[in-house]
Amino acid sequence: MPPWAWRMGGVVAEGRPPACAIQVLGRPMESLPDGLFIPPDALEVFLEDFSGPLELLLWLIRRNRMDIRDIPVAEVTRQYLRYLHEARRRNLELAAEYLLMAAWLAEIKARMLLPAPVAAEDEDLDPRLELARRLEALALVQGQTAALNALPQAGRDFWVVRPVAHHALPPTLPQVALTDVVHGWRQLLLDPPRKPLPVHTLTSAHMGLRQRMVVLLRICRRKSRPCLLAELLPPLADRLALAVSLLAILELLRQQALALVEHESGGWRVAVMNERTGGSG
Amino acid sequence: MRERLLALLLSSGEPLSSDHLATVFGDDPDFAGWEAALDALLTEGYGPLQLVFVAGGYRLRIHPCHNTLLARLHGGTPRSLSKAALETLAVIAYQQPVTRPEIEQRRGVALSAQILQQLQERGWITVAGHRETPGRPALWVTTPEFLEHFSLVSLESLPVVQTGNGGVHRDSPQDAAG
Amino acid sequence: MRERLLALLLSSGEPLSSDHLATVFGDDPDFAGWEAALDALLTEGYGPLQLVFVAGGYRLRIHPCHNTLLARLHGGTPRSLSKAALETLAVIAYQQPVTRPEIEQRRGVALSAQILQQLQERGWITVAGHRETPGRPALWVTTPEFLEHFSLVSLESLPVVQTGNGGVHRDSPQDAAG
Repeated sequence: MPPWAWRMGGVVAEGRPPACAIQVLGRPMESLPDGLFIPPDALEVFLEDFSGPLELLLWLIRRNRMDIRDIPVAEVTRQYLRYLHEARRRNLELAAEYLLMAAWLAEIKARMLLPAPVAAEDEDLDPRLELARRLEALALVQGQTAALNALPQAGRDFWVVRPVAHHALPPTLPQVALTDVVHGWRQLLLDPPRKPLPVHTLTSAHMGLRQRMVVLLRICRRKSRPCLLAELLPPLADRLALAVSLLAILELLRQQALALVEHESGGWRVAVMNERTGGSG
Repeated sequence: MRERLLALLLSSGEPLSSDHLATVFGDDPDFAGWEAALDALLTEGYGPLQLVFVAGGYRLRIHPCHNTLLARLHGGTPRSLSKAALETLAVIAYQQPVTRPEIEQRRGVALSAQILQQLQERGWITVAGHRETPGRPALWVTTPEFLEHFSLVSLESLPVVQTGNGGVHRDSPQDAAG
Repeated sequence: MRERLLALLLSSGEPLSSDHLATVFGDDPDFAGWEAALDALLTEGYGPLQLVFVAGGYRLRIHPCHNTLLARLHGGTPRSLSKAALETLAVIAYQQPVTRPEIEQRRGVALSAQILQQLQERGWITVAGHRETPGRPALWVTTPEFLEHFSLVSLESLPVVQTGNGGVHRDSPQDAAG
């Protein structure tokens, strides 16, 4: 398996070469693979796939089976720079962070060359510590990502039941007891409205609906031709009389005593229902 | 085969057409007879599920016999009926068939269409026809669901409200109501 | 009773908790024994249906024996998340509540707003508030939908990932991470 292949699945944990199991103090038992061979297309994959310099570094450390807490800085730096160099040679755009990381590595390397101050046994003074912390944090995130991705996922490992439709549901019934209805009725019987609603019974002479219907029908018969609506409405009438006339016409239409007929000049006329207009009613 | 068909339908958020199902099943002999299984599902359903053909495809639906229960899950909290709605229901129950103007007259206030609609949505009242007078007003009556909800055998078993002579009001179940 | 319970579960797009079911059933004697029916469903399923306890409630799934067929219907592989998005989700899941700068620090790389938006659109993360520090950065947390999608009962059931020394972080012995 080429060294970059396990990266290409998009999932961090999958396809990790099984050879990594054997380690002694961060040094593998077998010989190191030819770590610095960079396959032709790998770099582009790397730069696209690697989230940043820290990840590239972590990947290098792992591929060399190094111990995060005891990084051979010089070797890692050398490899890291090789990748950067190769990337530049191919005119790949490198984010500034990659160069920043290179600077950091160089700084660590330099500090490690300095003579250790007194009480340098203290681990806290190891210049690699901060880098190790950050690499471990990233390694943890990667582990968690792999663990998350290994969980059964909807649409991949199982399918949920989509909510099944149902008929229109009866609305939640109000909390009403029969006694409430009975009580309501009793109240209405006991306390009839003091002031009944005005009821429009249309009894007065000029408003009588039935009377108006008769009049209208007579007018239509007399004209013996289809009439415009305006011709049928009483002239100079008040709003109520107009409304009653209109209602009367509608009622006559509904009872099919009158009919709407289309006029040659366009528009509609009202006509008495007979053999001639019968078809168009 | 029926279970496989159900698995497909249950996992799909939209109706599946015969063509779509045919594509999924292909002519794999394992899936032979899916059409027959589909027909069986259409007629028999499966537990609380019904299969219906809508919008050019097959979709599952929960049998309406579970509606009341589903309403408890999906419906809001039940509210009580407003006084206006209650009185309207009372007038319709005792005076049916009755028109809207008659209800208004009885209650002495105008009746909003909303109240009738609300009662209609509850399934308690319905229009039984129209009075043959100008305007043909709708005639409102109570429904069988109304009787059922209030555990009434028939309209005759509505409690009698007597206003008698000076206000003796008594509920006597055996007497006929107004 | 089993069918009634199924009707409820089938009509619901999200897990139903025991408490919710108890509210729906009330202490109506008609629904007595729904707990037993629930247990039976959990162990036996119902045809192609499987009942699981996830995200704090009960949810129906299609039995995995139908997975091959379902993959045919729903089309091969689901659109998978980018590595960056998955890592971001992992950080949020394990470290919540967490701010964007904190996510960036853990991953060692800048985080595009697009990734947060993408995860939010899937309904897996949401803003739970703001850290009361200068800038009031948003605090990201995962949603119940996240739990449901990843088959988790609760956040406590996220797999434990240990930081061994030497940088090999394992979820389980055969599952070397990173």
